[in-house]
Amino acid sequence: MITCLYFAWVRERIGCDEESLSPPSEVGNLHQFLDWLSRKSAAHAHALSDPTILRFAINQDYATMDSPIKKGDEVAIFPPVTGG
Amino acid sequence: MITCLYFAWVRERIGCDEESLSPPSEVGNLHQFLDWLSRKSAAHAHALSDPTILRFAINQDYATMDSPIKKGDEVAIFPPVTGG
Amino acid sequence: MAHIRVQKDPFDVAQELAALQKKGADMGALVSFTGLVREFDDDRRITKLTLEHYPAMTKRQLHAIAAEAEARFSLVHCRVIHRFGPLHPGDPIVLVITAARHRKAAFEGAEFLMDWLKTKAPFWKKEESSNGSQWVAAQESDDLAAQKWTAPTVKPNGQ
Amino acid sequence: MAHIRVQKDPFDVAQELAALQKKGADMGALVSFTGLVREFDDDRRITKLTLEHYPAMTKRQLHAIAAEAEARFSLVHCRVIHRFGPLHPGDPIVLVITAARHRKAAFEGAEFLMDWLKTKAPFWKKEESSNGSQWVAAQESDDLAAQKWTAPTVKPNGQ
Repeated sequence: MITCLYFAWVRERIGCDEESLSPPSEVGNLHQFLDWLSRKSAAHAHALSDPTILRFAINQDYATMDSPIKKGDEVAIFPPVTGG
Repeated sequence: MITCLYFAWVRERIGCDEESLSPPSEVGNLHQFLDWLSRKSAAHAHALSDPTILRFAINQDYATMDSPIKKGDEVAIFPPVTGG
Repeated sequence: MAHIRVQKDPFDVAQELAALQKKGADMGALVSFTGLVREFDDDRRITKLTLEHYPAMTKRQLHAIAAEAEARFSLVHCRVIHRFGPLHPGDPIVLVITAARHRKAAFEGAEFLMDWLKTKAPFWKKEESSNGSQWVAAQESDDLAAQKWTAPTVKPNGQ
Repeated sequence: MAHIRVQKDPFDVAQELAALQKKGADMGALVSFTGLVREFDDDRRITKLTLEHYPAMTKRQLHAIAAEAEARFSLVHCRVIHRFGPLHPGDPIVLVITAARHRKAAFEGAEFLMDWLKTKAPFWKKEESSNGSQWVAAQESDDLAAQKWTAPTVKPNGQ
Protein backbone atom coordinates (compact mmCIF):
# COMPACT_ATOMS: atom_id res chain seq x y z
CA MET A 1 0.00 0.00 0.00
CA ILE A 2 1.12 3.51 -0.83
CA THR A 3 -0.01 6.65 0.98
CA CYS A 4 -0.52 9.48 -1.48
CA LEU A 5 -0.78 13.09 -0.25
CA TYR A 6 -2.05 16.08 -2.25
CA PHE A 7 -1.48 19.76 -1.49
CA ALA A 8 -2.75 23.16 -2.66
CA TRP A 9 -4.62 23.09 -6.00
CA VAL A 10 -3.72 19.43 -6.59
CA ARG A 11 -5.66 18.62 -3.42
CA GLU A 12 -8.56 20.79 -4.57
CA ARG A 13 -8.70 19.23 -8.05
CA ILE A 14 -8.50 15.66 -6.78
CA GLY A 15 -10.96 16.42 -3.99
CA CYS A 16 -9.14 14.85 -1.06
CA ASP A 17 -5.86 15.36 0.80
CA GLU A 18 -4.82 11.74 1.25
CA GLU A 19 -5.47 8.35 -0.34
CA SER A 20 -4.29 4.83 0.40
CA LEU A 21 -3.53 3.19 -2.94
CA SER A 22 -2.49 -0.29 -4.10
CA PRO A 23 -1.00 0.02 -7.57
CA PRO A 24 -0.27 -3.19 -9.54
CA SER A 25 3.16 -4.75 -9.09
CA GLU A 26 4.48 -3.49 -12.46
CA VAL A 27 4.39 0.09 -11.10
CA GLY A 28 8.02 0.50 -10.02
CA ASN A 29 8.84 4.18 -10.33
CA LEU A 30 7.20 7.60 -10.04
CA HIS A 31 6.55 7.90 -13.78
CA GLN A 32 4.66 4.60 -13.85
CA PHE A 33 2.81 5.50 -10.66
CA LEU A 34 1.56 8.80 -12.14
CA ASP A 35 0.46 7.02 -15.35
CA TRP A 36 -1.54 4.58 -13.32
CA LEU A 37 -2.91 7.23 -10.91
CA SER A 38 -4.10 9.56 -13.66
CA ARG A 39 -6.42 6.82 -14.98
CA LYS A 40 -8.17 6.52 -11.61
CA SER A 41 -10.75 9.25 -12.28
CA ALA A 42 -11.41 12.33 -14.41
CA ALA A 43 -10.38 14.46 -11.42
CA HIS A 44 -7.04 12.64 -11.16
CA ALA A 45 -6.49 12.96 -14.91
CA HIS A 46 -7.21 16.70 -14.72
CA ALA A 47 -4.93 17.31 -11.70
CA LEU A 48 -2.03 15.31 -13.17
CA SER A 49 -2.40 16.30 -16.84
CA ASP A 50 0.82 18.37 -16.92
CA PRO A 51 3.54 16.85 -14.70
CA THR A 52 5.94 19.70 -15.59
CA ILE A 53 3.94 22.08 -13.38
CA LEU A 54 3.96 19.61 -10.49
CA ARG A 55 6.53 18.66 -7.88
CA PHE A 56 6.85 15.28 -6.14
CA ALA A 57 8.24 13.88 -2.93
CA ILE A 58 8.76 10.28 -1.84
CA ASN A 59 9.11 9.78 1.90
CA GLN A 60 9.50 13.56 2.37
CA ASP A 61 12.36 13.94 -0.11
CA TYR A 62 12.02 15.56 -3.53
CA ALA A 63 11.71 12.87 -6.23
CA THR A 64 12.06 12.67 -10.01
CA MET A 65 10.24 10.60 -12.63
CA ASP A 66 12.66 7.68 -12.36
CA SER A 67 12.67 7.58 -8.53
CA PRO A 68 11.69 4.03 -7.40
CA ILE A 69 8.40 3.52 -5.57
CA LYS A 70 7.75 0.58 -3.29
CA LYS A 71 5.11 -0.62 -0.84
CA GLY A 72 4.85 1.51 2.30
CA ASP A 73 6.13 4.68 0.63
CA GLU A 74 4.57 8.10 1.24
CA VAL A 75 4.18 9.87 -2.09
CA ALA A 76 3.28 13.59 -2.19
CA ILE A 77 2.11 15.56 -5.23
CA PHE A 78 1.96 19.34 -5.18
CA PRO A 79 2.54 22.54 -7.19
CA PRO A 80 5.86 24.45 -6.93
CA VAL A 81 6.13 25.77 -3.39
CA THR A 82 5.39 29.40 -2.44
CA GLY A 83 6.43 29.68 1.22
CA GLY A 84 8.80 32.10 2.88
CA MET B 1 42.00 80.56 10.19
CA ILE B 2 41.61 76.81 9.76
CA THR B 3 40.16 74.47 12.38
CA CYS B 4 42.10 71.21 12.42
CA LEU B 5 40.64 68.13 14.14
CA TYR B 6 42.52 64.95 15.08
CA PHE B 7 41.05 61.55 15.90
CA ALA B 8 42.18 58.20 17.34
CA TRP B 9 45.96 57.68 17.40
CA VAL B 10 46.55 60.87 15.39
CA ARG B 11 44.96 62.77 18.29
CA GLU B 12 47.08 60.85 20.80
CA ARG B 13 50.35 61.45 18.92
CA ILE B 14 49.70 65.16 18.40
CA GLY B 15 48.43 65.52 21.94
CA CYS B 16 45.25 67.50 21.34
CA ASP B 17 41.95 67.01 19.54
CA GLU B 18 41.58 70.41 17.90
CA GLU B 19 43.78 73.33 16.85
CA SER B 20 43.08 76.72 15.26
CA LEU B 21 45.78 77.30 12.65
CA SER B 22 46.76 80.13 10.34
CA PRO B 23 48.92 78.70 7.54
CA PRO B 24 50.72 81.17 5.20
CA SER B 25 48.84 82.24 2.09
CA GLU B 26 50.85 79.95 -0.26
CA VAL B 27 49.21 76.91 1.39
CA GLY B 28 46.40 76.26 -1.09
CA ASN B 29 45.72 72.53 -0.98
CA LEU B 30 45.78 69.59 1.44
CA HIS B 31 49.25 68.44 0.36
CA GLN B 32 50.74 71.87 1.06
CA PHE B 33 48.83 72.11 4.34
CA LEU B 34 50.23 68.78 5.59
CA ASP B 35 53.77 69.78 4.59
CA TRP B 36 53.42 72.96 6.60
CA LEU B 37 51.67 71.28 9.56
CA SER B 38 54.25 68.50 9.90
CA ARG B 39 56.94 71.14 10.55
CA LYS B 40 55.01 72.57 13.51
CA SER B 41 56.47 70.19 16.13
CA ALA B 42 58.15 66.82 16.53
CA ALA B 43 54.76 65.39 17.56
CA HIS B 44 53.13 66.68 14.36
CA ALA B 45 56.02 65.32 12.28
CA HIS B 46 55.65 61.91 13.96
CA ALA B 47 51.85 61.77 13.55
CA LEU B 48 51.92 62.84 9.89
CA SER B 49 55.09 61.01 8.79
CA ASP B 50 53.23 58.52 6.55
CA PRO B 51 50.20 60.11 4.87
CA THR B 52 49.34 56.79 3.14
CA ILE B 53 48.11 55.40 6.49
CA LEU B 54 46.00 58.51 7.14
CA ARG B 55 42.63 59.71 5.90
CA PHE B 56 41.50 63.33 5.54
CA ALA B 57 38.27 65.29 5.44
CA ILE B 58 37.63 68.91 4.57
CA ASN B 59 34.35 70.33 5.85
CA GLN B 60 33.18 66.77 6.70
CA ASP B 61 33.79 65.32 3.24
CA TYR B 62 36.63 62.94 2.38
CA ALA B 63 39.48 64.86 0.72
CA THR B 64 42.55 64.02 -1.36
CA MET B 65 46.02 65.61 -1.55
CA ASP B 66 44.99 68.08 -4.25
CA SER B 67 41.76 69.18 -2.53
CA PRO B 68 41.81 72.99 -2.10
CA ILE B 69 41.96 74.45 1.40
CA LYS B 70 40.78 77.97 2.23
CA LYS B 71 40.22 80.14 5.29
CA GLY B 72 37.37 78.96 7.49
CA ASP B 73 37.66 75.30 6.47
CA GLU B 74 37.41 72.46 8.96
CA VAL B 75 40.19 69.94 8.24
CA ALA B 76 40.18 66.52 9.93
CA ILE B 77 43.07 64.03 10.05
CA PHE B 78 42.54 60.44 11.19
CA PRO B 79 43.46 56.79 10.62
CA PRO B 80 41.29 54.53 8.41
CA VAL B 81 37.94 54.14 10.14
CA THR B 82 36.95 51.05 12.14
CA GLY B 83 33.29 51.57 12.99
CA GLY B 84 30.30 49.34 12.34
CA MET C 1 22.24 23.52 16.97
CA ALA C 2 19.58 25.22 14.91
CA HIS C 3 16.22 26.03 16.43
CA ILE C 4 13.27 25.34 14.08
CA ARG C 5 9.56 25.92 14.58
CA VAL C 6 6.52 25.68 12.32
CA GLN C 7 3.50 27.18 14.03
CA LYS C 8 0.12 28.82 13.61
CA ASP C 9 0.73 31.48 16.27
CA PRO C 10 2.55 34.79 15.73
CA PHE C 11 6.17 35.07 16.84
CA ASP C 12 7.96 37.82 18.71
CA VAL C 13 11.17 38.89 16.96
CA ALA C 14 12.60 40.52 20.11
CA GLN C 15 12.06 37.35 22.15
CA GLU C 16 13.66 35.19 19.46
CA LEU C 17 16.68 37.51 19.15
CA ALA C 18 17.09 37.50 22.93
CA ALA C 19 16.87 33.68 23.07
CA LEU C 20 19.53 33.38 20.40
CA GLN C 21 21.85 35.87 22.08
CA LYS C 22 21.56 33.91 25.32
CA LYS C 23 23.43 31.10 23.56
CA GLY C 24 26.29 33.29 24.70
CA ALA C 25 28.93 32.14 22.28
CA ASP C 26 31.29 34.61 20.69
CA MET C 27 29.07 36.33 18.12
CA GLY C 28 29.82 39.62 16.42
CA ALA C 29 26.98 39.75 13.90
CA LEU C 30 23.28 39.03 14.16
CA VAL C 31 21.01 39.17 11.10
CA SER C 32 17.24 38.82 11.20
CA PHE C 33 14.88 38.51 8.26
CA THR C 34 11.15 38.92 8.74
CA GLY C 35 8.74 38.21 5.89
CA LEU C 36 5.40 39.98 6.13
CA VAL C 37 2.10 39.65 4.27
CA ARG C 38 1.98 42.54 1.80
CA GLU C 39 -1.11 44.59 1.26
CA PHE C 40 -0.79 44.56 -2.52
CA ASP C 41 0.38 41.90 -4.97
CA ASP C 42 0.68 43.63 -8.34
CA ASP C 43 -2.62 45.53 -8.39
CA ARG C 44 -4.59 43.17 -6.21
CA ARG C 45 -5.45 44.29 -2.69
CA ILE C 46 -4.91 41.24 -0.46
CA THR C 47 -7.51 40.61 2.22
CA LYS C 48 -6.24 37.23 3.46
CA LEU C 49 -3.45 34.76 2.85
CA THR C 50 -3.80 31.13 3.91
CA LEU C 51 -0.67 29.00 4.20
CA GLU C 52 -0.94 25.25 3.79
CA HIS C 53 2.07 23.00 4.43
CA TYR C 54 3.31 19.42 4.52
CA PRO C 55 4.38 19.10 8.16
CA ALA C 56 6.42 15.88 8.01
CA MET C 57 8.47 17.07 5.04
CA THR C 58 8.92 20.63 6.36
CA LYS C 59 10.24 19.38 9.67
CA ARG C 60 12.61 16.85 8.13
CA GLN C 61 14.02 19.17 5.49
CA LEU C 62 14.24 22.32 7.59
CA HIS C 63 16.48 20.62 10.12
CA ALA C 64 18.73 19.38 7.33
CA ILE C 65 19.02 22.76 5.59
CA ALA C 66 19.60 24.63 8.86
CA ALA C 67 22.42 22.24 9.75
CA GLU C 68 23.87 22.79 6.26
CA ALA C 69 23.67 26.58 6.70
CA GLU C 70 25.39 26.39 10.09
CA ALA C 71 28.24 24.32 8.65
CA ARG C 72 28.61 26.18 5.35
CA PHE C 73 28.67 29.69 6.83
CA SER C 74 30.22 28.79 10.21
CA LEU C 75 27.14 30.13 11.96
CA VAL C 76 27.23 30.21 15.74
CA HIS C 77 23.47 29.59 15.67
CA CYS C 78 20.42 29.93 13.50
CA ARG C 79 16.72 30.07 14.12
CA VAL C 80 13.87 29.56 11.65
CA ILE C 81 10.19 30.08 12.40
CA HIS C 82 7.53 29.64 9.70
CA ARG C 83 3.82 30.17 10.21
CA PHE C 84 0.88 28.44 8.57
CA GLY C 85 -2.89 29.01 8.63
CA PRO C 86 -4.80 32.22 7.89
CA LEU C 87 -2.82 35.49 7.84
CA HIS C 88 -3.60 39.09 7.00
CA PRO C 89 -1.69 42.07 5.54
CA GLY C 90 1.07 43.19 7.91
CA ASP C 91 1.23 39.80 9.67
CA PRO C 92 4.67 38.19 9.92
CA ILE C 93 4.98 34.90 7.99
CA VAL C 94 8.56 33.83 8.47
CA LEU C 95 11.55 34.67 10.64
CA VAL C 96 15.16 33.70 10.03
CA ILE C 97 17.89 34.73 12.48
CA THR C 98 21.57 33.95 12.02
CA ALA C 99 24.49 34.64 14.33
CA ALA C 100 28.13 34.53 13.27
CA ARG C 101 31.50 36.00 14.19
CA HIS C 102 31.48 38.23 11.10
CA ARG C 103 28.77 40.04 9.17
CA LYS C 104 29.32 38.41 5.77
CA ALA C 105 28.59 34.94 7.13
CA ALA C 106 25.51 36.12 9.03
CA PHE C 107 24.09 37.88 5.93
CA GLU C 108 24.85 34.97 3.61
CA GLY C 109 23.45 32.39 6.02
CA ALA C 110 20.17 34.29 6.28
CA GLU C 111 19.88 34.76 2.50
CA PHE C 112 20.70 31.10 1.89
CA LEU C 113 17.98 29.98 4.31
CA MET C 114 15.42 32.37 2.82
CA ASP C 115 16.22 31.29 -0.75
CA TRP C 116 15.78 27.69 0.33
CA LEU C 117 12.49 28.42 2.12
CA LYS C 118 11.15 30.19 -0.98
CA THR C 119 12.00 27.38 -3.40
CA LYS C 120 12.07 24.11 -1.45
CA ALA C 121 10.07 24.33 1.79
CA PRO C 122 6.68 22.67 1.20
CA PHE C 123 4.39 25.65 1.89
CA TRP C 124 1.68 26.99 -0.41
CA LYS C 125 -0.06 30.35 -0.23
CA LYS C 126 -3.67 30.92 -1.21
CA GLU C 127 -4.53 34.54 -1.61
CA GLU C 128 -7.91 36.22 -1.22
CA SER C 129 -8.00 39.58 -2.93
CA SER C 130 -10.13 42.04 -4.80
CA ASN C 131 -9.80 39.51 -7.70
CA GLY C 132 -11.23 36.55 -5.77
CA SER C 133 -9.34 33.56 -4.43
CA GLN C 134 -6.26 32.03 -6.06
CA TRP C 135 -3.15 29.98 -5.34
CA VAL C 136 -0.02 32.12 -5.50
CA ALA C 137 2.28 31.15 -8.40
CA ALA C 138 5.94 30.36 -7.80
CA GLN C 139 8.38 33.08 -8.93
CA GLU C 140 11.11 32.28 -11.41
CA SER C 141 13.25 34.93 -9.69
CA ASP C 142 13.20 32.78 -6.53
CA ASP C 143 14.58 29.78 -8.44
CA LEU C 144 17.35 31.94 -9.90
CA ALA C 145 18.21 33.28 -6.43
CA ALA C 146 18.42 29.74 -5.05
CA GLN C 147 20.66 28.54 -7.89
CA LYS C 148 23.60 30.66 -6.84
CA TRP C 149 24.08 28.50 -3.73
CA THR C 150 24.56 25.33 -5.77
CA ALA C 151 27.84 26.57 -7.26
CA PRO C 152 30.78 24.56 -5.92
CA THR C 153 32.13 26.03 -2.70
CA VAL C 154 35.51 24.30 -2.87
CA LYS C 155 37.59 25.43 -5.83
CA PRO C 156 39.95 23.05 -7.64
CA ASN C 157 43.66 23.02 -6.73
CA GLY C 158 42.90 24.58 -3.37
CA GLN C 159 42.58 28.08 -4.91
CA MET D 1 12.89 59.14 5.09
CA ALA D 2 15.70 57.39 6.88
CA HIS D 3 15.97 57.51 10.64
CA ILE D 4 19.55 58.02 11.90
CA ARG D 5 20.90 58.17 15.43
CA VAL D 6 24.39 58.27 16.94
CA GLN D 7 24.21 57.75 20.67
CA LYS D 8 26.01 56.59 23.81
CA ASP D 9 23.04 54.65 25.19
CA PRO D 10 22.09 51.09 24.26
CA PHE D 11 19.28 50.55 21.74
CA ASP D 12 16.38 48.13 21.79
CA VAL D 13 16.09 46.16 18.54
CA ALA D 14 12.45 45.23 19.18
CA GLN D 15 11.46 48.85 19.75
CA GLU D 16 13.27 49.97 16.59
CA LEU D 17 11.68 47.22 14.48
CA ALA D 18 8.24 48.16 15.85
CA ALA D 19 8.83 51.85 15.12
CA LEU D 20 9.80 51.06 11.56
CA GLN D 21 6.82 48.74 10.99
CA LYS D 22 4.50 51.51 12.21
CA LYS D 23 5.48 53.45 9.08
CA GLY D 24 2.76 51.20 7.77
CA ALA D 25 3.65 51.29 4.10
CA ASP D 26 3.44 48.17 1.99
CA MET D 27 6.49 46.20 3.15
CA GLY D 28 7.08 42.49 2.61
CA ALA D 29 10.63 42.15 3.91
CA LEU D 30 12.38 43.47 6.99
CA VAL D 31 16.11 42.88 7.57
CA SER D 32 17.97 43.80 10.73
CA PHE D 33 21.69 43.69 11.32
CA THR D 34 23.10 44.01 14.83
CA GLY D 35 26.85 44.31 15.39
CA LEU D 36 28.05 43.19 18.81
CA VAL D 37 31.33 43.52 20.67
CA ARG D 38 33.07 40.15 20.40
CA GLU D 39 34.78 38.53 23.33
CA PHE D 40 37.82 37.54 21.32
CA ASP D 41 39.72 39.24 18.52
CA ASP D 42 42.18 36.68 17.17
CA ASP D 43 43.60 35.35 20.44
CA ARG D 44 43.08 38.47 22.52
CA ARG D 45 40.35 38.45 25.15
CA ILE D 46 38.64 41.85 24.90
CA THR D 47 37.75 43.54 28.17
CA LYS D 48 36.57 46.88 26.79
CA LEU D 49 36.07 48.66 23.48
CA THR D 50 35.91 52.46 23.33
CA LEU D 51 34.40 54.08 20.25
CA GLU D 52 35.44 57.59 19.30
CA HIS D 53 33.74 59.43 16.44
CA TYR D 54 33.58 62.69 14.48
CA PRO D 55 29.99 63.77 15.15
CA ALA D 56 29.58 66.50 12.52
CA MET D 57 30.89 64.27 9.72
CA THR D 58 29.01 61.16 10.86
CA LYS D 59 25.72 62.99 10.92
CA ARG D 60 26.20 64.66 7.54
CA GLN D 61 27.42 61.55 5.74
CA LEU D 62 25.03 59.05 7.32
CA HIS D 63 22.01 60.99 6.13
CA ALA D 64 23.44 61.10 2.61
CA ILE D 65 24.27 57.39 2.45
CA ALA D 66 20.92 56.36 3.94
CA ALA D 67 19.11 58.44 1.33
CA GLU D 68 21.27 56.79 -1.35
CA ALA D 69 20.41 53.32 0.01
CA GLU D 70 16.70 54.12 0.03
CA ALA D 71 16.80 55.28 -3.58
CA ARG D 72 19.16 52.59 -4.91
CA PHE D 73 17.34 49.60 -3.38
CA SER D 74 13.82 51.11 -3.38
CA LEU D 75 13.66 50.77 0.38
CA VAL D 76 10.40 51.66 2.05
CA HIS D 77 12.44 52.82 5.05
CA CYS D 78 15.76 52.39 6.75
CA ARG D 79 17.07 53.00 10.21
CA VAL D 80 20.68 53.27 11.39
CA ILE D 81 21.81 53.54 15.00
CA HIS D 82 25.50 53.64 15.92
CA ARG D 83 26.86 53.85 19.46
CA PHE D 84 30.00 55.53 20.76
CA GLY D 85 31.75 55.57 24.13
CA PRO D 86 32.85 52.61 26.27
CA LEU D 87 31.40 49.18 25.41
CA HIS D 88 31.96 45.62 26.64
CA PRO D 89 31.80 42.12 25.12
CA GLY D 90 28.23 41.25 24.14
CA ASP D 91 27.16 44.91 23.93
CA PRO D 92 25.46 46.01 20.69
CA ILE D 93 27.46 48.59 18.69
CA VAL D 94 25.42 49.18 15.58
CA LEU D 95 21.93 48.49 14.24
CA VAL D 96 20.78 48.71 10.63
CA ILE D 97 17.17 47.95 9.69
CA THR D 98 15.84 48.00 6.15
CA ALA D 99 12.30 47.51 4.89
CA ALA D 100 11.39 46.77 1.29
CA ARG D 101 8.69 45.12 -0.77
CA HIS D 102 10.97 42.18 -1.59
CA ARG D 103 13.70 40.39 0.32
CA LYS D 104 16.58 40.95 -2.13
CA ALA D 105 16.32 44.73 -1.79
CA ALA D 106 16.06 44.56 2.00
CA PHE D 107 19.15 42.30 2.25
CA GLU D 108 21.18 44.34 -0.23
CA GLY D 109 20.23 47.65 1.40
CA ALA D 110 21.37 46.40 4.81
CA GLU D 111 24.66 45.01 3.45
CA PHE D 112 25.32 48.21 1.52
CA LEU D 113 24.80 50.33 4.65
CA MET D 114 27.00 48.05 6.77
CA ASP D 115 29.80 48.03 4.18
CA TRP D 116 29.64 51.81 4.11
CA LEU D 117 29.66 52.10 7.92
CA LYS D 118 32.71 49.81 8.10
CA THR D 119 34.76 51.73 5.54
CA LYS D 120 33.56 55.34 5.52
CA ALA D 121 31.77 56.27 8.75
CA PRO D 122 34.24 58.21 10.95
CA PHE D 123 34.34 55.90 13.99
CA TRP D 124 37.45 54.43 15.60
CA LYS D 125 37.66 51.55 18.04
CA LYS D 126 40.23 51.31 20.81
CA GLU D 127 40.44 47.89 22.31
CA GLU D 128 41.56 46.89 25.81
CA SER D 129 42.54 43.25 25.98
CA SER D 130 44.85 40.75 27.57
CA ASN D 131 47.52 42.37 25.33
CA GLY D 132 47.03 45.91 26.66
CA SER D 133 45.40 48.82 24.88
CA GLN D 134 45.48 49.37 21.10
CA TRP D 135 43.62 51.05 18.25
CA VAL D 136 41.86 48.47 16.06
CA ALA D 137 43.33 48.29 12.55
CA ALA D 138 41.10 48.66 9.50
CA GLN D 139 40.41 45.41 7.60
CA GLU D 140 41.28 45.10 3.93
CA SER D 141 38.32 42.70 3.58
CA ASP D 142 36.00 45.57 4.51
CA ASP D 143 37.38 47.73 1.69
CA LEU D 144 36.91 44.87 -0.77
CA ALA D 145 33.32 44.36 0.42
CA ALA D 146 32.57 48.06 -0.05
CA GLN D 147 34.05 48.13 -3.55
CA LYS D 148 31.35 45.93 -5.05
CA TRP D 149 28.79 48.71 -4.60
CA THR D 150 30.76 51.13 -6.76
CA ALA D 151 30.19 49.04 -9.91
CA PRO D 152 27.87 50.83 -12.35
CA THR D 153 24.22 50.05 -11.67
CA VAL D 154 22.94 51.09 -15.08
CA LYS D 155 24.25 48.91 -17.88
CA PRO D 156 25.02 50.31 -21.34
CA ASN D 157 22.42 49.95 -24.12
CA GLY D 158 19.69 49.32 -21.57
CA GLN D 159 20.73 45.68 -21.13
